[in-house]
Amino acid sequence: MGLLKLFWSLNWGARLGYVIVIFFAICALFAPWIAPYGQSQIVGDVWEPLFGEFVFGTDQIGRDMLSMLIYGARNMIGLALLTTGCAFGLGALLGFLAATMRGWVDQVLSRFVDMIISIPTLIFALIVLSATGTAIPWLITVIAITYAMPVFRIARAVAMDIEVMDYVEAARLRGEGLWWIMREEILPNAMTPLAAEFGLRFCFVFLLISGLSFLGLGLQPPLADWGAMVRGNADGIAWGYLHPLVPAACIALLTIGINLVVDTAVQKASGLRDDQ
Amino acid sequence: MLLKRLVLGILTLVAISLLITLGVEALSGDVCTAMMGQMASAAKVAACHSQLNLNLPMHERYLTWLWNFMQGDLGNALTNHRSIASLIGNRIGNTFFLAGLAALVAVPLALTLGVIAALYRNSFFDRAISIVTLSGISVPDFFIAYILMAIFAVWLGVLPAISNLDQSMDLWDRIYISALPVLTLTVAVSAHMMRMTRAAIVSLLASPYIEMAKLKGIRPSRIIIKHALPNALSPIIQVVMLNLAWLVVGVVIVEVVFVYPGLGALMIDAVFLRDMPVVQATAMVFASVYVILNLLADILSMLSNPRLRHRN
Amino acid sequence: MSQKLLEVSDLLIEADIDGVWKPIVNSLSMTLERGEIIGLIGESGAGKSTFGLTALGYTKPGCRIVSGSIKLDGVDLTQMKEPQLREIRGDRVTYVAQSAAASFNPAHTLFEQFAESAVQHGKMTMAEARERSVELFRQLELPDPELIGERYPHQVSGGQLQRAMTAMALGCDPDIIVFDEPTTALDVTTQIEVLGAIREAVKARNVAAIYITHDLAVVAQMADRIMVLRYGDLIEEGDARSMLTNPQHEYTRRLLNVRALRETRKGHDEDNVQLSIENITASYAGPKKNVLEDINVNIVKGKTVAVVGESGSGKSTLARVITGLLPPSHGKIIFNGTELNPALSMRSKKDLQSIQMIYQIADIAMNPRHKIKKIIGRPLQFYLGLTGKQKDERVLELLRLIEIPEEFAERYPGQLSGGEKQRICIARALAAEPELIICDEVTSALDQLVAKGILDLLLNLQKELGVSYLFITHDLATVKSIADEIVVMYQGKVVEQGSKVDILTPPHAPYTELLLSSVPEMDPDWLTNLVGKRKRGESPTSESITT
Amino acid sequence: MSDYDIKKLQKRVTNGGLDRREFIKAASAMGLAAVAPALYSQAAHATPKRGGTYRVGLGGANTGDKYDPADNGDTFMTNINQGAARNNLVEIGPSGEWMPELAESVEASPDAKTWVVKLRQGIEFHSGKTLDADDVIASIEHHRGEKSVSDAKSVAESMGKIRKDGKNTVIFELDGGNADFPYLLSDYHILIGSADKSGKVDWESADGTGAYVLKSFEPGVRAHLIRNPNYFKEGRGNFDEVKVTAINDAAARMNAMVTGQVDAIARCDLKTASMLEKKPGVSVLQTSGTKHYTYPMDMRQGPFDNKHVRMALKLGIDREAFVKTVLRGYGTVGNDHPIASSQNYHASELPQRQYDIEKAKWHLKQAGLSNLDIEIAASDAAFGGAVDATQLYAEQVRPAGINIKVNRVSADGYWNNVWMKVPWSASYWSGRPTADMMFTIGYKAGGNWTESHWNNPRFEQLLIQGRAELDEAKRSEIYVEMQTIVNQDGGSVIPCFANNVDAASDKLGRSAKLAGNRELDGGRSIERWWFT
Repeated sequence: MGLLKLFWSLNWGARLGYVIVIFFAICALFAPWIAPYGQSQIVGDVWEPLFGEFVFGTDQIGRDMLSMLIYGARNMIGLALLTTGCAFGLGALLGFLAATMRGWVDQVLSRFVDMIISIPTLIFALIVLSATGTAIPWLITVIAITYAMPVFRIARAVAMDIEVMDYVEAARLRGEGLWWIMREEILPNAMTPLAAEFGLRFCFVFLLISGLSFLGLGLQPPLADWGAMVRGNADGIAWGYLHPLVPAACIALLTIGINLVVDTAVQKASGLRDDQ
Repeated sequence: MLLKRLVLGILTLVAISLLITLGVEALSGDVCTAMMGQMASAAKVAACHSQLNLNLPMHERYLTWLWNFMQGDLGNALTNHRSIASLIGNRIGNTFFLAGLAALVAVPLALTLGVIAALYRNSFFDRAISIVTLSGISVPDFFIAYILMAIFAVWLGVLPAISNLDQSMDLWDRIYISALPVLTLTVAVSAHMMRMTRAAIVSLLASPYIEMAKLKGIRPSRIIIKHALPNALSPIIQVVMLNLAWLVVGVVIVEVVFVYPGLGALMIDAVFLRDMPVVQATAMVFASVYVILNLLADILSMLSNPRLRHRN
Repeated sequence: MSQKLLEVSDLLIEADIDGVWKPIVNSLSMTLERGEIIGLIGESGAGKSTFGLTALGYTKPGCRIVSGSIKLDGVDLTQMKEPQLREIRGDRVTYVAQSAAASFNPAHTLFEQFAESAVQHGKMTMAEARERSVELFRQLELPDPELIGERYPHQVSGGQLQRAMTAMALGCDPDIIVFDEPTTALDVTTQIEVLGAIREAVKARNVAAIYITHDLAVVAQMADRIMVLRYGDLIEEGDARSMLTNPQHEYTRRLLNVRALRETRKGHDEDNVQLSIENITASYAGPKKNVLEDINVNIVKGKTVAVVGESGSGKSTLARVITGLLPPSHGKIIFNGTELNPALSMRSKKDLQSIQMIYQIADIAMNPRHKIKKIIGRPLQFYLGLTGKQKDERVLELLRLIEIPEEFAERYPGQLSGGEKQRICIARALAAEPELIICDEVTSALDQLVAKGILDLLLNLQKELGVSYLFITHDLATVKSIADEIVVMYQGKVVEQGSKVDILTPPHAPYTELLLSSVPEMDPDWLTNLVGKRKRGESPTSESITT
Repeated sequence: MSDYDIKKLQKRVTNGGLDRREFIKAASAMGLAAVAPALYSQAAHATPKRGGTYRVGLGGANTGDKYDPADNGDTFMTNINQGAARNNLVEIGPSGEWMPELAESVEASPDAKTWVVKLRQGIEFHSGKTLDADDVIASIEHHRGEKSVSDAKSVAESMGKIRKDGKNTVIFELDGGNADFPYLLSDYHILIGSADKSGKVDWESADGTGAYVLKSFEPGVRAHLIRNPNYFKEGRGNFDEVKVTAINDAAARMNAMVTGQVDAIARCDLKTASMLEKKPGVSVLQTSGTKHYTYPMDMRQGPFDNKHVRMALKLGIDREAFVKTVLRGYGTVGNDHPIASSQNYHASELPQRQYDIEKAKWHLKQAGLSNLDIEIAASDAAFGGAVDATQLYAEQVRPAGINIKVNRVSADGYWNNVWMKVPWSASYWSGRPTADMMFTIGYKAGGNWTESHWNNPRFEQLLIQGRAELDEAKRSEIYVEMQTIVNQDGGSVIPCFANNVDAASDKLGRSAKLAGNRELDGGRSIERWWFT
């Protein structure tokens, strides 16, 4: 009841966002019960038409697109959450550290990040994943490291601004340690800008994974993955097969949903801090 | 200050070259096994090693490379023994041509859209453009490429599907043949720049000087363009530079899809082939672009800010 | 029937506060004659700015006019569309903002901004605007009136910016200028000069003005008529002189009494020195740019030392040196007989605990994401090792001590008023059970009545707990009410120091004299007299100090 | 309507899909009996014409590509080198038969141990130098010896002692008899370059005898060739200029073809080839060749050391569905041996293995297993769509109680680190022109590329016998038996033979029968085709 009331108090954009995110979350959580077929099961001919026997048709080897999308939601959202979480954890930690410690720590970390950023992402992923293999933990590690770099820069910039606030100085004067300052003073106040970034980065994970699948890296089959679904069917588009549009639309929809939700959350958070 | 940044930049380059060396060395196989593929045998690999001086320890090869590199000698590719300078020469030009063209279209477009969105913020137009750009951001670039190819090359037949740029072409032909990759890249980068432009402007709208301008009876469009935009330039420049860097460095997939002879595809090939000097040379180009653009962004930010431009 | 220039009647304005529309201006009315200056006075939240801005037909984002009318020469602004309003704004009605530094666009020169209104409204050509700017800059006594327009805002001092903004407001020969606290952000000595210049210019051009301020003494110098507002209601309205001499309302009387001098406390006890600053020299960037030079200050246990000075005097740097944030390049700090380590990171927990600090702006001195209970509880836990119930009870005890309701423990700083926030900061300092508290401009961001409350609280606490204060301030009123001893600083040096009585009784050092004379008094003729005195050389001016 | 249909029929004639009798029969059925023969010859007997710029889009290009044929392997370089700029001593004809190219004749001694190659006279290199025996010897020696890193090292080394007999004769003395020796000379590595005085060939000069002279070459991007006016073959090398563009992305190749940016492409994207067929002005060309996909198991280790397990896995693949889905019908089912139906000595009597889950279960039971969990490595480096294909296989075999976990591995380094290193993986063979070459390279015990690590004594014995046997009937018998052994006992699941599927503009003329040994008319469209 309370939740419902809260929901109706939101503006239409936020409501739409929540509907989208909850929809995909349900797909992700209950995939095996919702999906009509298995994610790797071959159910028909190649590229059966959309809205025929199979709602979204079949893919390039005859699997049910709808089922793959539903399982894909589970695989991708899970993976993206984990990866983005790690990226933000790492990036924010280092960013805060650089901003709080300043001096040579900041110099070393910043130069290191500059260095990693200036290596093309795909090449970096290619080199590391070729050496380690594409097991999911490695995939997560590589993407997390890649995305931790821009997060570092944002976190550092934000933390620099917070760090000059009197309450941080007050904590220093109290004799608080580094960890407290980072965790209790900087982190809660950096959440808003970081959250806004989280929304976008979350979706970039899909892109990077699909980019990796272009190079034959990426998620292991038979795990369905939206990026790979776009990739696998993409060549059909020039010939009037609209199949790749469906997973692409899913990625776009989720991106929009998550960003709408994040936007509201950010607005709310910044409203709370505002005095006037 | 600038000098310090420059020195740091050069140190970064050296560090990257070392990192790349270690990374590629850590990969299984080397240029010999990679070239021979299915056809490799121990004897042949050994022969190949001695031909290419791969028997030397890694640090020795690295230092030799570094020494030559510092003297401007990029060396020869291990695979086909062609001079790397000539191998990447045209491609650098092509890559910059593509990036430049895309930037020429994307930057004004993104800035204009960003300004308009900020001006009519929360209107239907703003929301629509926000959703369109979010979709643009979230669709993989190769897919944008295929869609544009389907529409403009296959269905409408007005633009070429592949962009096999040739040195003998004149400027107009080059632009025509690069149209689709430029469009693709424009879609890919505009969204980000446009959103950041809008955000940077909107974040300033609560400033006292914006309120002052309103109270001076200035038109909203003039307020945005004349009062907010100049002060939002610094973050916008940063984002533009980041995207420019991406246009040079991150377009491998677009190159492959449109058969555009750029540096990205060369680097991927070189990594696959473990052709270390080529990997190094391309990595150095990319890293320099990044370092230089960063430096440029800082200089421009400084110039855009009267506080830093006119120090008293 | 003669038409009033501006006639605001029964104006009701609401603001969106957390999604609920609440009235912030309650059916106020106001009339303004040509050439008349009306003063709007009140504390923050009184609705004075919101009300004053309606003369431009403008409401801040998140506010709306519900009912009432605003007639400018008989034309109702509430009925106008934006484009029509734009024609009026910046032309017939102009605005001078509180902080000129923030309200000038940093990206354009002063002249560009001066000319914008006039040229955009089609009133002048660029060349005409240039002539006009020189004329007005000269009238407002800006240095180098021909060239100052080519400067960017950051290249001009705060007082000059405020004058330039007044010149800009006068540019189109408006009917009305709205001054929104134009001198609040300035140092006292600068304030005088700006006030004088504004008054001259406005009077000379017979422009009507609405002057918004929280400072009764200031408004007394400027206004013909005064409206006292509180929580969106009109408290009292009347002629400036009669209001100062004969306030009708209790609230107005309290505003007037804020500046009453407190009793002088007796001289200090030399033997019981708690903190001794010896020969301190400090700088941020190398020995050539010393911010502090050879400072010596003693603080006696249980007493208050006030460090007075304007911005740039080095008084805040002194606090940073004492707390260890800025290790001095020379000299030492002795606390209870032992030398303190110059660097913060090397000091013991005990040392840190003994010296606490309260900041100027409570907003940024408290983590907005922590509840009050955590803010006060943390030093308890950190220094005293209190946890659980013990800690919670001590937090409540401290809240009672600073006269804040206990249920505030569960709130966030953002939900508190300015005065309440500053009290929480005091509680946080007290929680550490310190021996010395450094108060850095703790009242300067507060309304006068609230500030008075805070000072009272600090004094009571001192009596009860025997804690010493180092009071850093630019406000001589504060000094008068709280200090036992006064240190006057100017450009990094101590110009005069001694007991309060010694310092406040003539003869003064010239700088002290300047400071003291610059404090506005509740006398409508004070400014006129002072300007006269200064012109005659009977009272020091900023120029006479520097030379 | 009928006009369209007859055009389609003619197109099939031109592409080599219909012979005269079939065409006339089909055309008569449309009521065009009277004009049918004329229509046939219109389609079949187009004569080569000179001129034009041929633009061809090829995949398999790499920025590390070089002129040296020792390293050539993929479409792009072989089409340029073997197909345009240089020649072999021996060429493979449209039906897979060998015929002399630079050689005038190739003749064997009765034991097939000594082969005498006589060179055509008066052939000039692009540089003007005249071809002689020294060039041939230097070119072959390039691939041999300790320092050789050539992909054709083993082929070249099997050529025994080479010596010249006068300027125009080269004699090969093999260690053992080899009836298929001329095929070795047709290998795309064994191209003839011009030797300098020290007996070395400067491959990077690109100097060849071929129909075209390389004007410019950017590795991994493009090559530009112009006609060699002194070319020695009649009716070949018809285009004035040839522009070869590297298009590695299959979808991009297809789009380039559709939009007319190129006149022909090699290797259509099978997924969309059927759509391309419907496009007017474009023909999709199919030739059945020797290209096949394999799933080799390491027979040295369990569970693949068990014949029943191997049989269960062979029975668990639905070949028809595999061809339909993976090859989109552009291929034929395989029978677990590497000899294509178009090749000599194909064992046509050998029963085609069918998809049979019950039998697979039975074999699994015989192996003492009720179910089986195994892992297979796949990458699109093995063959295009290998990951999808392998997943399809995994789904097909699942009902038999066999769970195949498809491990997608990086394309990078696949052939070095995965293939033949893990117990089971996906693999690909372009095939060899003769049964002997195929068996020798892929199935001989202890061979470098014996991908299943197989060792069958009877097979080994037959291999030696067959090679030296000049009697066709006996030879056929031997090879059929070998195919049967591989089919029954071998370690590779061979589900299909993939056709070469290329596309070409209808403006291009080509002979009625296309060679199927490589893509695009045996990799020689540049040399053989013309604009009509």
